Amino acid sequence: MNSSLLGPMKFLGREYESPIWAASGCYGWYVEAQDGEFLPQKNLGAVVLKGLSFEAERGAPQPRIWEMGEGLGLVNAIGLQNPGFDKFKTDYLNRFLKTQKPKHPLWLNIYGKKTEEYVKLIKSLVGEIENLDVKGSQGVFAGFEINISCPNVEKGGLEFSQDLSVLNKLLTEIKLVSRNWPILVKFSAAESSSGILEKAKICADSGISGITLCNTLPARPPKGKIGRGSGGLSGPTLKLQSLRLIESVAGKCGDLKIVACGGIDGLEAAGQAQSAGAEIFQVGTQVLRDPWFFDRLK
Amino acid sequence: MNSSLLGPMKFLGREYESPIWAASGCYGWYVEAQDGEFLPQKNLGAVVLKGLSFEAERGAPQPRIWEMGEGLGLVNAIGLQNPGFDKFKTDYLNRFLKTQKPKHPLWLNIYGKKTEEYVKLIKSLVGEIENLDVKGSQGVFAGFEINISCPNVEKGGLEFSQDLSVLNKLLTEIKLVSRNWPILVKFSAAESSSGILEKAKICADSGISGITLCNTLPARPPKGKIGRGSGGLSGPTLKLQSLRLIESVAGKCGDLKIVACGGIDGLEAAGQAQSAGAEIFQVGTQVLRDPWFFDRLK
Amino acid sequence: MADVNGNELLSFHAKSWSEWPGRLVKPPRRGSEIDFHFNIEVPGFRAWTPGQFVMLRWGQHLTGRPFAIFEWKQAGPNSSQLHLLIRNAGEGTAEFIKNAQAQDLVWVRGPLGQVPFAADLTEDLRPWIFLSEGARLAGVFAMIHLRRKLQLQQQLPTDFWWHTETRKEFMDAEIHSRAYVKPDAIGFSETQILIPENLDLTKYSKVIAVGSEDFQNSWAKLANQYSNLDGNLWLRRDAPMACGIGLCFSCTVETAQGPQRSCLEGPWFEGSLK
Amino acid sequence: MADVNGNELLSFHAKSWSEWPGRLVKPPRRGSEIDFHFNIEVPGFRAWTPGQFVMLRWGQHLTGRPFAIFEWKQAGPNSSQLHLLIRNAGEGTAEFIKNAQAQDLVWVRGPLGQVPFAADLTEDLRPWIFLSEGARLAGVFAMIHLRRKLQLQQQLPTDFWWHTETRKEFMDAEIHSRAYVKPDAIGFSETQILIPENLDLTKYSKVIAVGSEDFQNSWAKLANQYSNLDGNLWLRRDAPMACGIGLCFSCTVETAQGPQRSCLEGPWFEGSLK
Ligand SMILES: Cc1cc2nc3c(=O)[nH]c(=O)nc-3n(C[C@H](O)[C@H](O)[C@H](O)COP(=O)(O)OP(=O)(O)OC[C@H]3O[C@@H](n4cnc5c(N)ncnc54)[C@H](O)[C@@H]3O)c2cc1C
Ligand SMILES: Cc1cc2nc3c(=O)[nH]c(=O)nc-3n(C[C@H](O)[C@H](O)[C@H](O)COP(=O)(O)OP(=O)(O)OC[C@H]3O[C@@H](n4cnc5c(N)ncnc54)[C@H](O)[C@@H]3O)c2cc1C
Ligand SMILES: Cc1cc2nc3c(=O)[nH]c(=O)nc-3n(C[C@H](O)[C@H](O)[C@H](O)COP(=O)(O)O)c2cc1C
Ligand SMILES: Cc1cc2nc3c(=O)[nH]c(=O)nc-3n(C[C@H](O)[C@H](O)[C@H](O)COP(=O)(O)O)c2cc1C
Ligand code: FES
Ligand code: FES
Repeated sequence: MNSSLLGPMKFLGREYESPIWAASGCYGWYVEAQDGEFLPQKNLGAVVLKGLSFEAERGAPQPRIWEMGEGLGLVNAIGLQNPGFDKFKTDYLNRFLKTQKPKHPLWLNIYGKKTEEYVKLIKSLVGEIENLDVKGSQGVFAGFEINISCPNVEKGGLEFSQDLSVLNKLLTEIKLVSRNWPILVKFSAAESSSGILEKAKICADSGISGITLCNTLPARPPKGKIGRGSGGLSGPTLKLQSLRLIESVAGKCGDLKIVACGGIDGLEAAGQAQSAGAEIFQVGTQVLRDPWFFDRLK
Repeated sequence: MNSSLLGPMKFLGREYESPIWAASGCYGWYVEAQDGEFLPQKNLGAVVLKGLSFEAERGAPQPRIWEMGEGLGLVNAIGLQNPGFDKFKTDYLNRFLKTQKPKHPLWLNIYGKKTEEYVKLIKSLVGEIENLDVKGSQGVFAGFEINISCPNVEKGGLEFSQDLSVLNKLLTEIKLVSRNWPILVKFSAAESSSGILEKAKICADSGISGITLCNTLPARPPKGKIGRGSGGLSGPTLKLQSLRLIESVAGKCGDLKIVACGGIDGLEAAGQAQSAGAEIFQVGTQVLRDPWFFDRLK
Repeated sequence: MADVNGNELLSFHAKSWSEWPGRLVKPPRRGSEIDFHFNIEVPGFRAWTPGQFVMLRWGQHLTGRPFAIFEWKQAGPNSSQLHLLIRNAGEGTAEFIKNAQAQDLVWVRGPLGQVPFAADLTEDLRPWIFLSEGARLAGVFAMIHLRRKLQLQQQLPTDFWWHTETRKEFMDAEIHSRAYVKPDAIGFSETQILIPENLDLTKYSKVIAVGSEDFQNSWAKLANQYSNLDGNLWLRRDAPMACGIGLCFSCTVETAQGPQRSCLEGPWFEGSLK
Repeated sequence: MADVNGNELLSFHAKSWSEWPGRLVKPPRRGSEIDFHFNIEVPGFRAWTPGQFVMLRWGQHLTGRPFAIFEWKQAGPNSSQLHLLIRNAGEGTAEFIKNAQAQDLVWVRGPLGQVPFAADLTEDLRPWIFLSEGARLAGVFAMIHLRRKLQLQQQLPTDFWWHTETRKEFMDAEIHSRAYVKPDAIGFSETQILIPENLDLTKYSKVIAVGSEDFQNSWAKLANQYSNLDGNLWLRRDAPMACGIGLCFSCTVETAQGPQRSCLEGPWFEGSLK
């Protein structure tokens, strides 16, 4: 089963060289790899770019990472640092579309502090991209991944994912402006097994293409280890959360696709996520550990 | 700070030899220790007995435990196996109250599938105990810890902790029958940081004495590793969940006490939980690893 | 009870256990393709009963793993040598077998478990038969060894049926294991559980079996047809264990007496499998 | 650029890095009470610049840790010797220093980071001053070493100010580290950052500093009073790193140019600390 997992495949109407992708936040803005030593990589199906918001975000204070024990997990609070739409357009988007086409399909990871920020950003991006890029399977961009584990300033900081009606409204509005681009919704590892099923159904009903299971698990390391106080746990332990969430929804939401993410560190782990019901396997922490991870797979 | 943590202390009106306790499910029914090799133990403040329900429960199919990696964490699905009230009374309660008094204060950990089951069980236990035991600081039993991370059959399996009005009702009814016995409410590691604060306030408003943060984190190991499919993750990684939850409520709920639980494996970890705002430190997985844990502390 | 060297070895009512930091005396020695012989120096000793086990914890693991005591000899007032036979059965044992070095630290908790028929081991003069499969030989070896040794002085007739997957596995095994197996009492099969044809169980007063669920089921089915074996069929019921001392209820198995902890009430249970 | 033995050592426009499984040549050798010298055999080599660093990953760790390249010499077509000076700074380094054995596997990713003033290192004939604190000496040592060596042939005046907590720490250090420190250019203090009195910074064309935030702040404050140092004050801005190659934004520091990744845009930044 494992070896059949590698190799070209189709997902949401597009060909990918492999179902194994780089997860958001762990492959920078892709240009680091373009400029650096480690492209092309075999077996890298696509790259999800770092989280982008409409306004620039300076991110969290240092220290931003803390490794728990030896290999237990990594806690990060990067604080979603990003250049915002305008600078993203000049620094990256134009480069990708005009001068230096990426070797891999890119997904855009999106977040906001209010529903209208998500909407404005997606609308702006779709506009820019459709202006300059071929649409469809040869295009630079493949779709949007929506990070909904963000504090909603209109709801006193409660995450978008935690209020069903807020979630419903957000997804409906995103669908309205996203002109049939594939949309993945990315959920937190902290979703309960019953909660995720309910929310996955909302996704399916809103015409969302798939869900990414999962983002990091909220965690608070001992005092002083993380500048912001608390952060998100990634790495080995997250595998059990990802598998739990995948199994909770697999086969119960029509043709809603499932993208696994969390603790994947090789083909064995990807195979387990596949048996549970996932089609795509995103790799985060393991790429930081071993940037040639994809190339080394076999 | 660490060494000052050990030693006699007062909690909810009772003296304890130490603030370090054995967590529910990891010290059996106490008689195993009474019959076995490892009592008395120094530094053991109290023992929370295994989860008890009104009706007997056979528990989950084998395998019931799986260790993730080397030291990452332990997943268990014991399925809350217990003898039920009647047999608990003959096998354990009478023994403790009549023939073989425990060397340590015992807490009773309670769960049910319906609100009325919790209520019936607590009422029956309070009746039995007040009949036979001295009340107050010399009694065998010190209080009740309410496990609310259980599927509620009246709500289609949603956990008691997940619906605020169900929780409110449960706690109110428990208070009505518990005749001023100290009550701790034990929450899942999966509670969100905002959610736990809301729920802790409900506890405080209902006259609950304290909350235990936290129970295991729902997790699904690879297929076949756990008979029931999914289970609860305990051990090292849980420390970050426990700290996160403690910090989310500390100082914000009047005099609601905080009991730390999750990944505590020594005085350093207990000290971190103390700085975060906890007064009592329960130890689970580490006791299975090293039954003489308490005795070895220094 | 003393062994050939006069060491006081066995107490049949051993109820006490302890835990020590042991050291591997040497790297594991290969028994068969997949079974390895571990020799551990333990800074202490407790009287034990054949059929009991220890929990062994090594490396970063959170919990120990249960292994039958193959042999445990006192070597001095505060030292003993513990022998185990460990099969490469999963990630933990595989890694242990591969990397274990002389002087490595291993935590030993034991002896654990009840052997309700232990007193009869040296007192019941009627024939017994022991059945085991693969590395689970370790679970009955100490008992067979004892009865064989005493047979030199008394009448303690003892048969042993050993099921291995391949003839090679059998030939690779320790010489003293093979010595106890009669030529007709060894089964090889990778695909099915072999029960010797025409085996007459009426002559045995006890059947002691340890093996996979399949193996034990096959024998239990057979044994249940013999009324002389009522109350005399003993099975070791294995389950993954975390504590080994009754605290966690990880190891509950269904028995004729209802759910029981294999580590505390067991691991030996009378009667048919549930 | 060649070293004394004629090895081609330095390329000042090194942009390429790689990753290799290295092996410790010997257990770490104690430099001072808390600093240890690591010698790693790397199955490959890349041209590097003094001031660059490597990410080193050992044991079960998920991520590497950054360490300045103290020295890196090619030994053959596919082998080189990498020297690092590592301080016991936290759990990871403490454990590494304690348990590291000859032949242990360590992953080496490097050389990493930009050294914008690297070309001037051998071309700027005006006096420079290097400042460092404790083990961070490693971060400037390769540069000092280079300028000192070339000073034998040319005019490359180089002063070095080293702050250690105790005189013992200083005396314990490698002899060649001490050799570069003038008697009046060493500060000892456990409690405060020492800046030599009457130090005249007008004579320097560059100040290169690496130390704690406090240490760097003290020097930046001083340097900012000298107009000759505008654009010529370089600080290494340390932050915990996970990837070392710009992927994760763990290492962002505030600079005059806004938030920048220490590993990719840095670690050397011009100007005052933010
Ligand atoms: C009383 C008793 C005595 C034993 N004596 C021996 C012995 O002498 N020699 C020997 O080689 N083995 C013996 N075993 C089996 C041995 O304990 C397991 O093979 C070992 O624990 C597997 O560890 P692992 O880390 O390799 O497995 P893991 O990789 O952790 O687990 C592999 C899988 O096997 C399951 N598992 C683990 N232990 C058991 C078990 N006991 N029963 C069923 N499934 C299990 C786990 O749930 C896991 O999913 C005994 C078991 C028991 C209960
Ligand atoms: C470019 C660069 C070059 C370096 N060169 C050297 C060198 O040559 N010799 C040397 O001994 N050390 C050097 N360091 C520092 C070294 O990387 C840290 O001491 C080391 O990573 C600590 O690892 P640990 O596992 O012991 O710490 P941990 O126990 O993991 O962490 C201890 C604490 O220190 C924090 N921490 C980790 N790294 C840093 C850091 N770089 N800055 C601030 N806080 C940190 C962590 O967040 C953590 O909370 C350098 C750092 C950088 C950024
Ligand atoms: C340093 C770091 C930065 C991350 N940034 C983002 C982000 O910007 N957006 C997002 O949706 N997820 C982000 N994540 C989460 C990962 O994409 C992934 O969901 C998570 O790390 C679990 O996968 P892993 O265990 O393979 O790392 C980040 C993770 C890490 C470690
Ligand atoms: C084997 C096992 C059984 C448990 N049984 C119970 C239980 O019956 N009731 C309960 O509230 N918590 C139970 N728990 C949870 C523990 O009490 C504790 O909350 C959790 O394990 C986290 O602490 P730790 O990391 O120290 O183990 C159990 C945990 C384990 C490992
Ligand atoms: S292993 Fe813990 S009760 Fe048996
Ligand atoms: S360490 Fe990852 S970006 Fe700098």
